[in-house]
Amino acid sequence: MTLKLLKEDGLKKLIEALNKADTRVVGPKRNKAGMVTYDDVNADTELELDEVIGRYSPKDAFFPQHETVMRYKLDGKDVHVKAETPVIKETVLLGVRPCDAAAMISLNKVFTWDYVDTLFTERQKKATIISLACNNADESCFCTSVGFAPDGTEGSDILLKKIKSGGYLAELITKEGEAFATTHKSIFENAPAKADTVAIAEPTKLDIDIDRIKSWLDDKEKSWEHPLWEQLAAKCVGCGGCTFVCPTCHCFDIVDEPYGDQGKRVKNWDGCQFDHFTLHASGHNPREHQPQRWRNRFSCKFKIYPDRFEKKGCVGCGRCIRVCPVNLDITEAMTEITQIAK
Amino acid sequence: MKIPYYPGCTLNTNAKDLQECAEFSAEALGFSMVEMPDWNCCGASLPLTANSAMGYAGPTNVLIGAKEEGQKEGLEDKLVTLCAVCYNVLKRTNYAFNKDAAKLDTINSLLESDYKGDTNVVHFLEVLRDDIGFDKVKESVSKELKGLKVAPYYGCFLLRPHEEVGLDDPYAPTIFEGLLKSLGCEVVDFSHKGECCGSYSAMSNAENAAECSFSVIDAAAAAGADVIATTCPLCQYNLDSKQAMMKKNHGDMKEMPIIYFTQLLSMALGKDIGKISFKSNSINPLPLLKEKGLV
Amino acid sequence: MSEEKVENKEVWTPRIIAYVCNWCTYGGADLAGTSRKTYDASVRVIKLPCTGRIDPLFLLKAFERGADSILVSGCHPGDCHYNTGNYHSRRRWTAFRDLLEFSGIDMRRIHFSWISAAEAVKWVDVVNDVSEKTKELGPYTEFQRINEKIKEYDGIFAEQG
Amino acid sequence: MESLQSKAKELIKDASVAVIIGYAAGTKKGKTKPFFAYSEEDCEKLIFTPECVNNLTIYLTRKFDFMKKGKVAIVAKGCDIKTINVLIQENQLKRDDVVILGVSCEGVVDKDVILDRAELTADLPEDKKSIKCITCDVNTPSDFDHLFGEGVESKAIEPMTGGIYDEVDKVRGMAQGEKWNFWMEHFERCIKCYACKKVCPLCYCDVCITEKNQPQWIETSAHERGNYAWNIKRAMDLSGRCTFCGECDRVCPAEIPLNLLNQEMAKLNYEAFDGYRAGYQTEEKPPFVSFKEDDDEGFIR
Amino acid sequence: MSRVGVFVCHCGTNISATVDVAKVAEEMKNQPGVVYTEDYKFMCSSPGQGKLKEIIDEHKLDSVVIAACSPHMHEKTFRNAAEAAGLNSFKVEMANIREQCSWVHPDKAEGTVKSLDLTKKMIEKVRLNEELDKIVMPVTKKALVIGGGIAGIQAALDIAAAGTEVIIVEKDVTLGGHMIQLSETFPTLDCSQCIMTPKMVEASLNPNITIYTYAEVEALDGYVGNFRARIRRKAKSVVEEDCTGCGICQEKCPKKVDNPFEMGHGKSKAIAVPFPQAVPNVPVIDRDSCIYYKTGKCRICEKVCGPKCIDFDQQDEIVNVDIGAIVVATGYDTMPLDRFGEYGYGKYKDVIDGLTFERMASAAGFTEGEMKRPSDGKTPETVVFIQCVGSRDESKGVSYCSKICCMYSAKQTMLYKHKVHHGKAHVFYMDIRAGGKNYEEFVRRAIEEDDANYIRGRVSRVYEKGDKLIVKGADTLSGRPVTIEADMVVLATAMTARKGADKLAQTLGISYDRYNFFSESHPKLRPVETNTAGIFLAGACQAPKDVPETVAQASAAASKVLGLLSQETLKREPITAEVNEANCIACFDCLNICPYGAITSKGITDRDGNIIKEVAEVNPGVCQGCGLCNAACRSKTIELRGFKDNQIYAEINSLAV
Repeated sequence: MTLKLLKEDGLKKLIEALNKADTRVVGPKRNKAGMVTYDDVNADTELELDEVIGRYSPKDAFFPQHETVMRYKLDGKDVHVKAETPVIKETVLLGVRPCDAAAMISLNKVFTWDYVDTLFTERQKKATIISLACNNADESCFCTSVGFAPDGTEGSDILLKKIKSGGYLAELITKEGEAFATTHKSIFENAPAKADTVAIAEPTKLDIDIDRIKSWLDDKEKSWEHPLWEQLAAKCVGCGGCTFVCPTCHCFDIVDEPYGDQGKRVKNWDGCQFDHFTLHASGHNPREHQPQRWRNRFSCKFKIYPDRFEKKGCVGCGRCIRVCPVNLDITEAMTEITQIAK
Repeated sequence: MKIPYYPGCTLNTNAKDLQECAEFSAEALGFSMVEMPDWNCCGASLPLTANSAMGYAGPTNVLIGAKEEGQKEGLEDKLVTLCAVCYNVLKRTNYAFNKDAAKLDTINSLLESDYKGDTNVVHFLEVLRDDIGFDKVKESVSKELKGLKVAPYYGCFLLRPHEEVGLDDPYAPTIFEGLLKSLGCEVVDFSHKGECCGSYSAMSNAENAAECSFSVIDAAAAAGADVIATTCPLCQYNLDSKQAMMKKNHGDMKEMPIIYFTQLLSMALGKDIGKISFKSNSINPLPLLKEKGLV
Repeated sequence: MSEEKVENKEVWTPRIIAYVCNWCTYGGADLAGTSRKTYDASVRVIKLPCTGRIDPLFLLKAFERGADSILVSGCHPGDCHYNTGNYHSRRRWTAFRDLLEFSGIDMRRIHFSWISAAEAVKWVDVVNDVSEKTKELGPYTEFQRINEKIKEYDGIFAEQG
Repeated sequence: MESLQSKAKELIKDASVAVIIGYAAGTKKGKTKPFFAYSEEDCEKLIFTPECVNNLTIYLTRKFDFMKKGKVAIVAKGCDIKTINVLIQENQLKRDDVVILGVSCEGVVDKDVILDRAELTADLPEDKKSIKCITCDVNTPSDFDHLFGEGVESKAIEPMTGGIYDEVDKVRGMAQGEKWNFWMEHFERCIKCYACKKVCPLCYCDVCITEKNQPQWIETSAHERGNYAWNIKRAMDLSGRCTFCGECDRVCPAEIPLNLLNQEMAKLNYEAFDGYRAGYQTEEKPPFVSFKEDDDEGFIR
Repeated sequence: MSRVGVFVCHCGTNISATVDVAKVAEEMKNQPGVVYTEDYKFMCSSPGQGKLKEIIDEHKLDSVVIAACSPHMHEKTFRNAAEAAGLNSFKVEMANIREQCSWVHPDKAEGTVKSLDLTKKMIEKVRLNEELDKIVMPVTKKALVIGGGIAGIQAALDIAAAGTEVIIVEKDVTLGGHMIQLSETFPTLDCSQCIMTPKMVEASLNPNITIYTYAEVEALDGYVGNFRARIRRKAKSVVEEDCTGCGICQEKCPKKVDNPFEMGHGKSKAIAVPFPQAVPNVPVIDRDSCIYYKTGKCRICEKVCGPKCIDFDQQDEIVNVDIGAIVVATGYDTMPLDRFGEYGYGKYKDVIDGLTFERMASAAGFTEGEMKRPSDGKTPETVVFIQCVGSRDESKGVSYCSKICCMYSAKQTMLYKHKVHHGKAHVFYMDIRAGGKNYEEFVRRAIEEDDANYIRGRVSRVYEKGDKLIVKGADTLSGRPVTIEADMVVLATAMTARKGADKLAQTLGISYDRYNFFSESHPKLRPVETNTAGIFLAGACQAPKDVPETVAQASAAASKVLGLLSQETLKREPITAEVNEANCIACFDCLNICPYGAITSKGITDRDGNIIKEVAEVNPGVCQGCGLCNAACRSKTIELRGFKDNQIYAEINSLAV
């Protein structure tokens, strides 16, 4: 793996270059409400690279919360239908965290599993992910407990590491990464033999064993009706915040929005924590209460994902913990189950 | 008990008798009236109905004064009056303010004050009834006025307009009667206790005023009264001093002494008759009182 | 529609949606007709049994569907065919107006009136006045812009709304 | 909170309630969590600190019947009890169905404020209090079955002034266009997660209007049109009902100032409908199901 | 996909002159769901309606839009026509392109554009219209009349005359009300008893009329056509059926009591009929004054009673009756006079009120019709009548005019003059209100023939002087104060609502005004109806009225009742609210906001009958279809048929630009 060096003004130059090339740059940026989200950046000064992690995941770049899939127009007795083919620009995800980068791989599995969702894959194809290793973690970070690392490389094309004296050490991970560096060779300079990088963050390592968790979940006899679900999740109000901030949650809903004699079919984020997510037309709801819905979310991360996509469903970003209004802490469940499953 | 007292123009002059006896009685009943400093005319002559700011400025100033004095000197939180007209004007001022905050604001801005319309205005009679109690008065009576037939005359100012002044039921009042009973005299009920003495037309049409006064005296006489007791300097003046003029039209009319209720009160409470001044009485009540064996 | 479009449109006519009750205002409008009083043609009447049936959502949706102004009209207090319908709606409107104003809606575009079945003249005056004012104000681009924005979200096809 | 725990145990012991809805220490610094105590040992986990921000009354609504397993006791701050009053007023709850363990409270922490242990014991500084606490006049609950914590003198306040209401007045003061842009900037961020409605104890409908597609009053997409409609509809539905527990504002991941909308409505109701304030009694009919013949109609011609 | 037919009417040239009807018809062809369009000269003409039926049948239309005049004009016409063709009448909508287009927009282009919009709008709506069936309700062919005065009796007689059963509930011990107390009635001076008594008897003999005296309506439920009333018959202590009305008990009863019927003047007994012609002529024991009920001794009446019908242990009896319609005729009270100290009522015996004068003037009254003043029985030489005592007096009384006082004061001056020829009557009045057939003439007669002295002004004071009453007042015409030495003063006191009228209104669920008079449904067009279907008003319980008006209104109410009860079943427009029970969360905003109390709470039970949840339920018999509940419902769980949210939405959406 090649190492390169980004000088202090490297990012500045890079963004200028990308702007020139009319490439979309998405990075951590403080919005009007003062929170950091991943949004279009036009200058390195906008970047908030010291923030532990953005409020939402950057998945929005590939899987927008709201997008039109087709439009229709009534014309007399006929209907004109036209599929949506949005213009998709070259995109660079700059300064996202390794966990988010890894999550993109998991997401890809979902959107290419049976039907290939070109709206997603196109965007992903045209994107280069330049992630930034974490130098600090907060109480909610737990990537190391689920097999990822603050400087993990999975999903990134290039991984940046902060150099004490300024600038970044760039690990070119994929050939796309290599290519990207070559395109911008003036910015990606040759790295010195030894660069003194800032210490990598060390999130608390929790007593969690995801394999044990999975095997417990596999044993439905034991796990399905276990009182644990209610003990933990009865307090859940079903706000769904966790699903919206989660980098691997991927559920969406398709609805028509009429406007006069025309309209569009839109694809909007949905979440398994909403009470109407599984409501049948009959009025019956197989997941009647919040604990069952939360059991589903949990199983999705630690059983369904591995089973179906041989991928981890949780990258330990901790967003769901930060955003939860009732302190429903997924790591609490994981540690407890790890115990139970002993 | 010390109560801020507002004399108004007449009490220190024409109606001194009323005031002196009141002060004596107060003393005897164990409370005192503290005359408030630099008071001004209540404005009786500037009718409130004209609704001019000036009409209210006067009384408001008095009301404020009383409150301040009361607070400064740690007196009762009320204002006592003896003159029915002052009582009427002051009460109606408060009423107007409580009805119409805007009015209060204008006056306050005019006087650069922040009066709330809450000075509690009471008449001497009310103090006797509510603070002292007629029973207590009865106990304190040293000389019962037995055999004296007294017609209690309220006049209009104490009773009307009822909702604004509201001392008592304008058609069946009892407070005055209550006091007189406690003094041991025989109270005569008569139809004109609340009628007007005519003072409003005293200047413009003396004849008519005299007629009004006469009808009052006549009714009292018909009901068998020896004497009419009044609370109001104006009434006293009209009923009393105009009797000569009345005689012209009603030859058969018998003179009737018009006496202040405080004069009777102080008598009963043992004030030496010699010390009671009857300056304001043109019809001297003394002969009658002698006849009744009260002197 | 965006402002530019309006400018190069030679004639723009305002779109005014009127929510009226069946018994009083609708009757008033009928009377205006039978007595051949002419007035501006930009108003479209939606008839409801009572102003009490008018849901705040109706007004919102009208703006969402491109209305430039809205008129709500019913029976004078005490005349309500259902006794108290208009009293209740009056309260609802009091709150809803305040909310719209607070959230930045242009209140010059929402009008309320009591028009009895006899007040044909008032109906005519009110409608003319509303369309007059609306013409002065021009199209409600400020709100319609959020219809515009939506198209931006959707990338291409903007022109097809 | 010794007494709270012992009273709780007592209630469980003599089976006068099946569950106590309260607070327990959270898993992260500065966090507490809603906690359901079914057993006496559970009761030992019950706490009350300035970090107990949640309005637990949401668990009294029907959708949580499944976890009640019998009669319920709830740990409630003065502000939470206002919600209980509205729930009673709106037939969602009978007073006898719940045992109120009232806690006197000098204020809870503002969102994102994390206290050091030291601060927890000391008086909470104003600048760290949730904004709803600035204008709170129910520090000692109005209605309760048992009261805990040394009685805090409820502040005498001039209703609808100070705290959030100053901010409300700021917005009121803006020009129309200003207001519009102000709100559009905020609504633009709405991600339609509906956390605001999910956490609101007064959004107890079985089927929310947002879940109805025929007709589609509220568009599902998170674009300004849909977002505006949703936030307005929500504020309107809470008008005359919202008790300012501030939960919606607290949980909004997009940081939309929902308190502003709700409290504007509260203020309007106070001003327009004879000083009506939701949650202060259970008898009086709420403004929208009652009227006065002489209600103001200055805006109607 | 629906099959809509659109018919555009020319209305002669009324529409076609300023709307391009052909274009409208043509363009609507393209609307989704439209299978047929046509423009036609006169849709409402019988050929037009014929065509409508044909096309419905031929093109299997499932909905129809008629673009023509206002629905207020012809909606019924077309709905009936469509129904005749087998289409549900609620699948027909009208687009108002005449009153709202052709007649008001002279510019043909504009008018046409608008017509297109309006027609399209109604097409969108009608496609979502549901087939609705008229609501059919049974009718109980029996009426209840509350109050046995002239109003109640008249209403009952008229209803009974049509062969319909009717129940009169009177809270007093006899029929007759106030009218039977009156001496002679204006403007004809015929004796009240002579015209009232026969009616009372007629009512008591009529087989279709059941009379409960000494009884009150305690509760009412149900709705138009199907009410159930709970009536409490208070214990009379006399077995009504057995009593012969011989009157011996009253004669022998040792306990004298004041006679309320004589306004407290003449005496009566503890067991008595208020007056000889009482109907039913059955005495009642007044348990508060009867010696036996006080001391446990006496029972003289029991001993002397031939048929042995005294029953001291008699209990109140509850009767439940099912009725289809109700007439409320509870009459009026007169204003208490204690607040008018200036007139000295209660203080001076010879200051009396109008009703007392009526008794004094009545041949059967406490003076056998002779003019004797109460204090000393002297014949009053001078009588002063004061009008508007409490009426038209915001500050002390009521702001309304009691309407009858001008007339009865005039009448009373006449009665007085006819009995005391040398006497003098003075009347203080504010205005003379003598609107009515022969009323003005009547007043003039009082003034000119019976030389009553009318003084326009108020009385400030009445006081006693010797055996005279001094009346001081103002003559505002001459601008002078007047003083009259009178022997008797008669006060024309204001008419007020019955004491407890508000309670009754709440029991019946009808509305009442700030004076507790019952409110009519519409001041001009529905003066006898209340807002509660099936309940009607007669007489002074609605507002002050004189006898002729009362009788007229009573007959009007009766005809309303008969109109209602003549139907086998009641059909009502099905435009009513309906609840989606699955979604209702029972916050009951709808219940609280409904002006008709049409919404109640209902328990949903599981198989074992345990209530699992509570929901709102609409009573279609009571619901009037205003839609308040629909707008109030946060989750749109209660909706108004015919104006459901999706229908309104479709209309708005169709207008999108």
